[in-house]
Parts: sequence; C-alpha cells; structure tokens
Amino acid sequence: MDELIKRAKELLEASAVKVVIGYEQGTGNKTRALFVEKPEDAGKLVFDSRCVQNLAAYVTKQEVKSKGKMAITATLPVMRSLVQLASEFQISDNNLVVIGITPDSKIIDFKNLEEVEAFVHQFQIEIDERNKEILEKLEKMTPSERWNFWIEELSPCIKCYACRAACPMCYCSRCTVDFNRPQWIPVQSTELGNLEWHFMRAMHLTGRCIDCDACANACPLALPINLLTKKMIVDAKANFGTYQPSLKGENVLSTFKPDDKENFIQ
Amino acid sequence: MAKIGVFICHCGENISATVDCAKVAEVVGKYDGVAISVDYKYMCSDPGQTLIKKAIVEKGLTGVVVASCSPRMHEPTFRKACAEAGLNPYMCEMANLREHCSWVHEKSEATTQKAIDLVRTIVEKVKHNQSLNAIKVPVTKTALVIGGGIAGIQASLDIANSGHKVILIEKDPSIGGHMSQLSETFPTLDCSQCILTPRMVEVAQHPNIALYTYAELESIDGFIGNFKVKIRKKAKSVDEKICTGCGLCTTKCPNKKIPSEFNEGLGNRTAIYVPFPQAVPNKPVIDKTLCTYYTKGKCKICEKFCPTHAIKFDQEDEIIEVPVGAIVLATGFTVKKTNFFPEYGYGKHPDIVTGLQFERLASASGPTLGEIRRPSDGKIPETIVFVACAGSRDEAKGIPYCSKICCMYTAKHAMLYQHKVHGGKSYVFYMDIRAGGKNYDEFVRRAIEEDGVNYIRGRVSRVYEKNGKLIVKGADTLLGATPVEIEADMVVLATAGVANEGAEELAQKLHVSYDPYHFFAEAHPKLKPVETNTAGIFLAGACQAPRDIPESVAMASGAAAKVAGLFSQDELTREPLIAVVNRQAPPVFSSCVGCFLCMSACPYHAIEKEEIKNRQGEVIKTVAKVNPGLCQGCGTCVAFCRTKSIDIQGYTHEEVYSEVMALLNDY
Amino acid sequence: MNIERRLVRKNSLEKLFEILKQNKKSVFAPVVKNGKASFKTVESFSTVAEDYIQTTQSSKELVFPRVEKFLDYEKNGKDVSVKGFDYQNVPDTVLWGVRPCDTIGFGALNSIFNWDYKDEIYNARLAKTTILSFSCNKSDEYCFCTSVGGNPGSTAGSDILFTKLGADGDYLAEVITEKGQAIVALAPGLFEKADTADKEKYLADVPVKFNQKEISERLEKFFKSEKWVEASLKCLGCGACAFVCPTCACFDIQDEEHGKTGSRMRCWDSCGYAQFTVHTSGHNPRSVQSQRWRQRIMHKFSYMPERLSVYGCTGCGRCSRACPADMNILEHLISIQEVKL
Amino acid sequence: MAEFEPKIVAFVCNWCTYAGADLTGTSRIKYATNVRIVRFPCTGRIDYMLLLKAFDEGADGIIVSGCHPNDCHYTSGNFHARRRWMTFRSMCDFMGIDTRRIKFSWVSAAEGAKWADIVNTTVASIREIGPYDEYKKVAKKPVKEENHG
Repeated sequence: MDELIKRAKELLEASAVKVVIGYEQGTGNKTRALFVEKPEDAGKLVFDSRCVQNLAAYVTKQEVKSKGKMAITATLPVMRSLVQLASEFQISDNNLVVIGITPDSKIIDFKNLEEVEAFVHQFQIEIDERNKEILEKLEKMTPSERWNFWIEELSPCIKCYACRAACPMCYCSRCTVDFNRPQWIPVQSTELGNLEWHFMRAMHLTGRCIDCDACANACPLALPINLLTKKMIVDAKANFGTYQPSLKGENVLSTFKPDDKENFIQ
Repeated sequence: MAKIGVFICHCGENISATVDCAKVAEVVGKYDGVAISVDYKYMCSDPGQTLIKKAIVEKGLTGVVVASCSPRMHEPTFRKACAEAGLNPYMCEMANLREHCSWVHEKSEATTQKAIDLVRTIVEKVKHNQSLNAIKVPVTKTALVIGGGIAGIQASLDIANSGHKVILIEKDPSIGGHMSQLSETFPTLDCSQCILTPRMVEVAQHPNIALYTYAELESIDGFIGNFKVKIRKKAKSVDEKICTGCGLCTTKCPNKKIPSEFNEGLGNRTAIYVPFPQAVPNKPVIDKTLCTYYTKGKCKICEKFCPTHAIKFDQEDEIIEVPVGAIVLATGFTVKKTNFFPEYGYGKHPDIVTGLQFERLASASGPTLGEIRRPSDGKIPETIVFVACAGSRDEAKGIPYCSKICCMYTAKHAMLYQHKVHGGKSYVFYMDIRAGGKNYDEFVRRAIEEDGVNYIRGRVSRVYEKNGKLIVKGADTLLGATPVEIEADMVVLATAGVANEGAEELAQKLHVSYDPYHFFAEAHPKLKPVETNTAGIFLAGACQAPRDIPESVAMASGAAAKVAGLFSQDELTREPLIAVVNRQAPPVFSSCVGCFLCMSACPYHAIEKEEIKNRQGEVIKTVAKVNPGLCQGCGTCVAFCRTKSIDIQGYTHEEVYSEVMALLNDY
Repeated sequence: MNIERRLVRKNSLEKLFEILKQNKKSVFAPVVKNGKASFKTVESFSTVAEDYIQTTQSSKELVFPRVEKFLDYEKNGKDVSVKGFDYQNVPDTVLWGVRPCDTIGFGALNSIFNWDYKDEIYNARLAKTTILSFSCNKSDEYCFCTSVGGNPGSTAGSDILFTKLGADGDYLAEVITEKGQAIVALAPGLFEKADTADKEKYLADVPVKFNQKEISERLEKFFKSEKWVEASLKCLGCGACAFVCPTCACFDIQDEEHGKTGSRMRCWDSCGYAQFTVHTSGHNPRSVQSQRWRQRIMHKFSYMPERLSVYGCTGCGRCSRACPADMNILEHLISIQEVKL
Repeated sequence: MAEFEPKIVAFVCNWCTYAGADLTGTSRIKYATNVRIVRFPCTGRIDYMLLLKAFDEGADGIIVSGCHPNDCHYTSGNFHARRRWMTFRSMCDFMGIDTRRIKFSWVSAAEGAKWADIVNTTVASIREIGPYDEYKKVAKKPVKEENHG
C-alpha cells in the first residue's frame, strides 16, 4: 500500500498524470473508487482484498477523462478490461498509465498497454469452482426448468441498469435499450422486458466479458446475472478456442474461422 | 400519413388459381394507410403498369406494393414504372405471392390467408421505407496494372487500346514475366519469345501506357474509381533518359559470375545487367546487392566506360503518388525449387532440374543455345525422366491442389527432347494426365504416340546418384504397382506452381482476400472470376491460381473489359442499398462509440474511421463511416452494432422490425 | 383523531395476518431472497421477514408500480376503442412491516402526484391501502431519518404503528387513523388495552447528523459549485438510487403496439441516466453525470421543499446501500453543510 | 378442436435461400402454408433480436437459412452469421428458450426441394411439440396486471 501511495505521489508530482484512480475506505467495511488529483491526497489510497470494484469502468467516463491523463490502479480483472477497451479504441497509451497490482498484491509498472497485455496473457480466464458447479447444475436442468429458473430469478430486476453502469465494457453512449426506433428491448421491467434485457446484455458481452463480476456485485438485488456471461465464456472457449482480451481486437463475434464447427445447421 | 397502393396480380391463373386475389385486395384495402388495393390479371403488362402509374398520380401514393411474382424477377420492372410516375423507385416493394405462395400451396383458405399476411408484411415495410437515390462515385480513368508478365501486358494493352490511361509497374528490370523464359509453347509449339516480344514493344511504345519497371507498389488508399497509390521506383543507378542501351557497361563489369535469374541459374550475368537481350526497356540496371562499388565502395568501371555518362551511383528510390480508378493485379506465380524435395536430393544434384530450368535449356536464347545439355558436364542426356506432380496434389507437402500447367508442359518438354535428341529415351512419371483444353489432349497423345515418349503412371519415390547416373525409383501402377527403376542422365521435375513470396503482404495491402496458399481470391468462383471482393480491383493470370498462357490472356482481357466498363462512365452509379452510420446534431454527432468491431467484420473494408473535430480542429470523437464506394450492402455490420448506429438502406431496423410485427399480428 | 394505544401479543401477529387474509385483503410484506428483504404479495405469514433493518426497495411500488398500464386500445380500420384503467379491480391491500421512513415518504409521493394534476390511479391505489408499519429497534450507518424530520418511531403516514417492546416482547400498536381502526375492528380481540406502555426506550438510536433547513438554504447558493464534479466522479450513472428511493417518482410513458392492439404504460425512470433529459433535437441540458447528481440532491433538498413544501428524502439510506459505487448520500449532505461558501 | 397450426417465421438471405424458395415455386413442389418468409440481403444482416421478437409476437417456430459456407454472395456474411447463431443458440438454451423451435439451415439457390423439406419437417416437428405457450405466457401480455391480488 505504501508502494502504491508512493507511485501515485510520484506520478502526480511529476505531472505525468492529472489523476490517479484507486480505492479508498468507504462506508462500513466497503472500499470505493478514489480520484486523487493532488499529491498530498495520495495517502488516502488503500488496497486490499476488498477492492473488487472494476475501476476500468471509469476510464471511459466523460468527466473522468476530461481531467486529463489518468493513472489507474489495476488488478488483474481491471488490466484485462483495459486491454479489451484498448482493442476497442476506447483508451490508448496517450491517455492512460497502468499501475498494475499482481494477484499476489505486488506493484508492477508497465511502459505501455502491450506490456499489460503480455502480463494478462500469463493468466487464463477461468470460471471459479463455485460458479462452475452452479453452471453445471443449471445445464443438467430441462430447458423448461431453466426457463422457470430465469423467469423467477430475473423477476425482481427493477432495470436500474447498475449492471450496465458498473461494467467497463458497457461504455456505449446509447445502449440498445435506449434505442427506440424500433424499441428492440421492452423498457418495462416485466418478465419479458427483464428476460430480453439480460439476454441482450450477455450477448453483447460475449467475447468481451473478462469475468470480473462487476455486474453481479453492482446489482442492488443480488441477481446472479453474471452466470449468463460466465456461460458465454465457457461456450466461447469450447467453440472458438482461446479466450483472452487482445489488442489485436479479434473479437469472437466480429471474426470467424471458415471451419468453425457446429452440429445444428441442417 | 402513408398512402400505400396495393396491386395484386393474378399472373394469368398462376396466382389466382390457388389464391383468392379479390379477397386479398379487399382485406388489405381496409388496412390503415392503404389508399387503394386492387387486383388485376397481369400487373407486369403495359395496362397493369399503367394502372399503377395512374394510381400513383391520382391518389398521390407514397408507396407501392406489387403482390405478384418474386422480386428477383420483376422488382426492377415495377420500380422503373413507379419512377416514371414520379414515385421514388425505392418506395416500391413486392410481395412474393407466386413462387412463395400460389405455386407451393394448394387452393385453400390457408393459402389466401398466407397471401394476405405476405402482402400486409410488405405494406408495413413500405410504410417505413425511405426515398433513396442512386449513389454516384466519380471515376479516375487511369488503371494501375501490377505485374508485367503476359497477363499484365495483355490487360495493359486492352485497357490502353480502349482509350484509357494505364500505369504498368513491374518489379523486375524488364517486363515479360515467365512467358519470356519459355522455349516453345503448347499445344502449337510456336516460339514463346516470337509471340511475346512484339507485345512487349507495343507496351513500351503505347501512348496510353506509362511503364515503370523495377518498381513496386508502396501503399494504397481510397476506393473504386478513386484510389491513390504510391509507387516505389527502385533506383536503377542508370539514368534512363541518357542511357542509349549500348550495353558496353555490361561487357566491362568485372562481376561476371552472378547466376542469371532469367536463365534460372543456368547461366550468369553481371552486376550491371539487362536481364535478357529482348528486354523492355532494354537498358541496364545495377544490382546494388552484388555490385562491387555498392558492396565494397570501389570499382565504378561501368561509369568510366559509359559513353553517355548515364551511370548515377547516387540515384535513390523515388516514390510517386498517382490517382487511379481501377487496379489489375497480375503478379503471377512462381514454382517450387528443387531444394523443396528431400526425396530428390534437396536440389543438390545439378542434373535434377525444374521444368522452368528445362525451358531455358530448350530455348534458343538459353545458356545452351537450345541444345539439351545437362548442367553438370554439358553432355547430351541419353535417358531423361520427367516427373509430373512434383509437390502438387500432395497433402503431405501442403500443396493439395493441381498446378494445372505441368501435364501440358511436361508433354511438351518430352516432345522437345525427342525432337532435339534423336534416339534419346524419355520417360514421364505421372498421376493422371489432365489435358483439358482445345487441342491439348491431342498434343499429349502426339507425344506418346508419335514421339515415343514413355508414360508411366506412378509416382517417383526417390532419385539418387549411382556411378554417374541418376537412379529414378518409382512404381508403375498400371502394371500392379510393379517397381520401376530407370538409370537416367537427367531428371526434370514439374514442380508445383505456388504463389509469389510476398503475395500475402500485397493482398493485405490491397485488402484483397487470398486463399490458404496465398493465391488471390476471386469475388465469386463462377460468376466473378476476375473481380476481387474489393470493388475496383481485378485479377488476371496466375496470381489467382496456376494458369497457362491462353487462360492468363483471357483473364487479362476479361479484367481489362471490366476496367473499360468501369471507365466508360464519368460517374459510377450504384444501388443505394448500403450501410450508413448515423449522424446527429452536436455535441453527440453520432451514437457510434467507435469500437470498430464493424471494421473487423466488414468483408469489403468499407468501414473507415472518421475523426469529428471541433472548430479549433481538435478531435472530439472518432466514429465509423461507411465508404459508399466500397460497401456492397451485406449488412453484417448492422447486426452486431451494439448501439444500433449502423443501418442498411433497404433493410433498415424499422423496416425488418415492422415486417416481423406485421407477420405475426392482426391488423 | 387521537392515537389509540393497544397491546398486541407477540404471537397474535400471525393471527392478525390470517384474519386479514380471511377478509380478502392482499398483504404486501417483506420477504428475504438472496439475502435481501423485498416487498412482495405474500400468502403465508411464515414467509414474512422479521429481522431486517430495511428492505432493499421501498414500498412505493405498491402505489406506484414499476410498470403501470394506463390503457389498452384496439384499432379497427379507422375506429379505435380504448379500455382505460380498471379502478374497480384495485385490490384492498395491507402494507405490512413497513418502516416509518417509508410511511413518511407517502407524504412526498402524495404531493408529487397531486400538486397540479390529480393522479387518479395513484390515488386509487393509495386509498385502497392500509399501512401497518413497524418502528425500528435497529439502525445502521446509512440511517439518518432524524436529520430529515423523521424518527424510528414516527407515526407519520401510518395507519397503525407497531413497536416491539423488547427483544422478545409484545407489540405496542398505535392506531392512528380510521383505516387503522377498521383493521382493529376485524380482530378486536387481538388489540388489548395498553395505556401505559412506553415505546421510546425500545427504539433505535439514530443521531442527528445535519440540519436539513441549512442544507436547503446552502443549496440555493451552491448550484454552480465545482464540488458537484468532485462529489460525483465515482457515480456510475445507474438508476439504483432512484429506483429504491421511497420518494423518487419520475416515470416515462411508453406505448407498445402489436398490430391493431396496443397499450400505454408508465415505467420508472431515473434522473441518473444519461438519456433522461435528452431532447428530441439531440440536445441534453444535463450532459454530464455531475449535473445529474446535482439534480438529484437539489430536487430532494431544494426544489421539493420550495415548490411542494415537503422534502424528498426520508433518511432511509436505501440509495447509499444500493449504490454500486458507494455514493453515500449522508456523507454528501454533511459535506454540503461543511463546505465553505 | 381444430389441429394446431404453428406460426413459423423464416429469416432468409436474398441470394441463396430466398432464391431456393423461388425455385421450390417454379418447380411446383408443395409445402405447408405455415411459413412466412422475411427477406434479408445476407444472413450476416439477421439480428438475433429479431428472432426473439418473432417469439415475442407469438411465433411457434423460426427458420433461419442462408448460403452454404463458402457460397456467400458477400464472401463471409454467413460465416459471421454462423458464429452468431452458435452463440445465440447456446444463450437461448441456457436461458431455457426452446432451441428445438429454431431451425438453422443452409439452402442454396439450387435446393428448391431442400427448402420444401426444411419447411415441412419444421412444421411437423413444431406441430408435435405444440404451441410455444411458455414464451407466449411471458410475452403476450406485455404488462402483467400488477394489482398485487
């Protein structure tokens, strides 16, 4: 933590960046995002296992960007998000410095996003055991049981779109649900409106989601919506091979292989 | 408020026999926004079309639905009729009541109901249609031809003769390509140089052709009709304007032992050289990589002897930028060298040669002046073995395809050998004889039957040297795989034709697709054989797949015809059914967020980045933009734009959505 | 009407619930799922949650549902037939287990839904609702009802307020309104006399953190402050705060058409969304998040008191609990009080 | 009771399957009346949300069809579509949407008979599975009466 504060201070003192995005102590036992703009405020930075909010969601926010060049405290999920964002031309080395935090909590400096990518590629995106079990349980159900499961699970959804807001990949200025000519997704928080919203959200994240769980953590009703994206990761891996964010931008759905294998097209 | 006219066609009895057309007209006539709904015996007939035109004028229709046959049949007819009556042609759509309804169902209420549903769907679509105007793209009437082999030469001449400017670039010092290396050509055995050289000269002298040899494509920008290409003219170290082509320098150059590319390494050249006597242009270049002055810093003998002081050691590569409207790719192919074949000694034995090397031996202008003498000791081979399919059709070698030209040239080689070496024995090992083509099979038969070439169906497993002979081990599969062993003096491998080195890189530069073997891909294997999937770029000759001369020439003329067609108008007119990225008022400018996933999905590289700047010139936003010259209207981008910022004219979100709504709901 | 004080034995609550059901009342009560308490229509007393500080969502959806259908229509040629809201079938409902910081919120909602146009649908739903609230004996760091004029045992807005007298004690039932008396009348035996019971010592202790009036006054001069940006940088722009809030009442009218039939409905909306204020022209007067955050605070603490004479905050703390970015409204309000003008 | 007549929507590309269905017509091959075709330039254009919309509006089954791999008029639209279908289909399956009701096929412009067969087998199988009530229940009433009663 001292190391992190030192790095932040150095960057701000040297005017290498205008703002350092990190975590601070929040309400109760929570931590939350902190935007340090003065070297003397760097001392407020904290880092520990509670810091799970994906800060990459902030690097595309207009008012954060308008501060100028940013430095970001980046855990592995954040780094993955940054690589994906860079591949989608949302950030570049010109506006971002990455202060990496390795999975064993060491500070690691990166010269550029290519180095971040190389670091990230040392780790596979793997679904954790607990969720794997839930996925397997769901897969064993009949389609009807799964249908009922999701209708029931999603029925409390109030469509506050916290899942969207917390996701670094949902940076679109106009979401599909906000598109109304035609209204693809019903605005209403009804069974159908909820089903289609979550269906589409997961589809739009296919090949882009890096499994940080920000969506589920953000949900005020604790809906297990991250299961949908997790399932998409499992399937994308099985169908299309490696699953890693890459600066080359080879997104699962905007690329193809002529010999992609399926067993259902007649 | 929509005023849609609906015109139900009986198509004689083709539709009315199973669909109650009057009922369809009546039901549809009650729908909101339908101003007129009538049925008629033949809508496509003159009176039928007049009916539509009259209704457009009298009722002030905003849209027309013709419910008749497939739009693939008569859409142009009815759109034209509408346009004549003053309605935008894209406000006219067709409901397919014949192919998709009356012809595939029995007469029943369900069939009539389906017809009503189909018409209603199109009515709802038309309500959301927008007037569209054909896209006009200006055309620069200059073509760039890349590659000066026979295909490039033919394409250049054809385009130039149709009155348009051509820039022909060739990476070697002379045009002519592989054809200039050939001795005689099948199936007529006329001399290759004799038929080619006049064409080469014509290129050089043609007022419409600018020829840049020793030049390569540096970069390309733009789109059909409006390309901007940068050409790198490599430094020749010789001022062409001053040089008279006397050739004195080449005789004085002390560096005389450089293997000649033109002679496939069977002869030598100097560091300052003209690749072959008939070269066009017939002026030397200095090979900087091997010239003593360039490599060691001392020599300049050529400069001393040059009577016109044309040698310019300080010459540098020059890059010129030219606008062109179309590009013909004619970069040709190459053949695998003998070192590709471990089973034939990795090219270590000098008397195992490629077909192309044999061409040079058989050529009157070649190193042996046309006598068949083996490279090792110059002896005339008494026994010679030709191996067809050397590498081709061999999955294990990564070349599963047939190189196509080898069967014919191997027959020719054997024939030439028999003609030149009386009493010589020739053998051809082959897998199949593929001699499709005018007079081709007759030619092969002549080799076998009249010239006594021994054809053995089987593959050669090994060639090795023993007591000064080349032992060729193979099998004769027509005799039950009997092992065959021939003691030969020389072996000729018909090595596989492969894509040029660097073909992949060039394709990427031009955004042209290529196959797994790096041959350039045609836009459609049957119907668009000379087009690529990048509009305005065409293919000729063996860069697309191994091709013989007549085919290359035909392709070149085909590509030239496409170019001439493109150049026949000042503006290119295209159907406006293309994708469009939305634009909005500032400060939003567009709902596009610039993720550019569409870019990687577009098969035509039609999506570009557009930087939106404020008045101070600062970039506020980078958004996608569809180049109307390149977009072909597939709509792949539309389906996965998350913000729904791209739409495709003719199949917009609102149009297809309203179709689905109309199909499944009562109205 | 004077408040009547009654005693309800702890094991009588279930009986009361059953009597309500027998009288064909719909009961809307908190139920725990995924560790979160939420209001639901419940059939059995056993599913009703007991131990919760606050529900994730407020009870406003009972009178202001997430989706309220106004009308259905059907087109036949040029004729259109409209079927409006069915007032007859609004169910007789008992809102059970609601906290005083929710009930006080109905006051704000009433003002919003009746200040110019009388929202008949809202009023009809509220008229058919009887509110049985439970005072708080626990609070957490998010609670601040006492700073905004409420308290853990406030009777404002309730028909009957129950207060648990001790951890294992019986309940003091304060019958506040006629609606409350009507409930008592259904089960008079369950409501015993309790003239002397004192609820105060059983209530949660929620200290006052700021002066509401002072905040309002300061906000008037605070509109153009740079602080809004600093304060809202971490705001992600979702609608969680508005949707869980007991007084947020913004909505969006949606039409949905399926061929010749269709309907019109109102759906919850949130001033936190970037698209909330987009004009048809594309212009967005609140183009950045800090302006939206400012709107939220100004609306609740400046505009509402000024125009409706009621504050738009009950101190329930739901928005802070629900915020995925830990935007703690209490902290923000305290900092507004502390900032130098 | 009348036999259940499934409503089936077909999403097809212009160049192969639409033309193939035209050929079914010119060949006068008969098939069930239950299918209605919506024409697209390419399978690459077909937005998966449209498939959900079809179920929303009461379709019992869906056919999606385009050019065989390598035959796409636009070179690669169908390859993109194939990936999208693979993803869409597994998403549907995971959310319990009945994937038996969505038939994907390649029908070329020459396969008039195949088109008739695809339609007939799809109609028969949907007839057997029955109407898609599960989805209709959720979708047909766009607004569930929130009267808490």
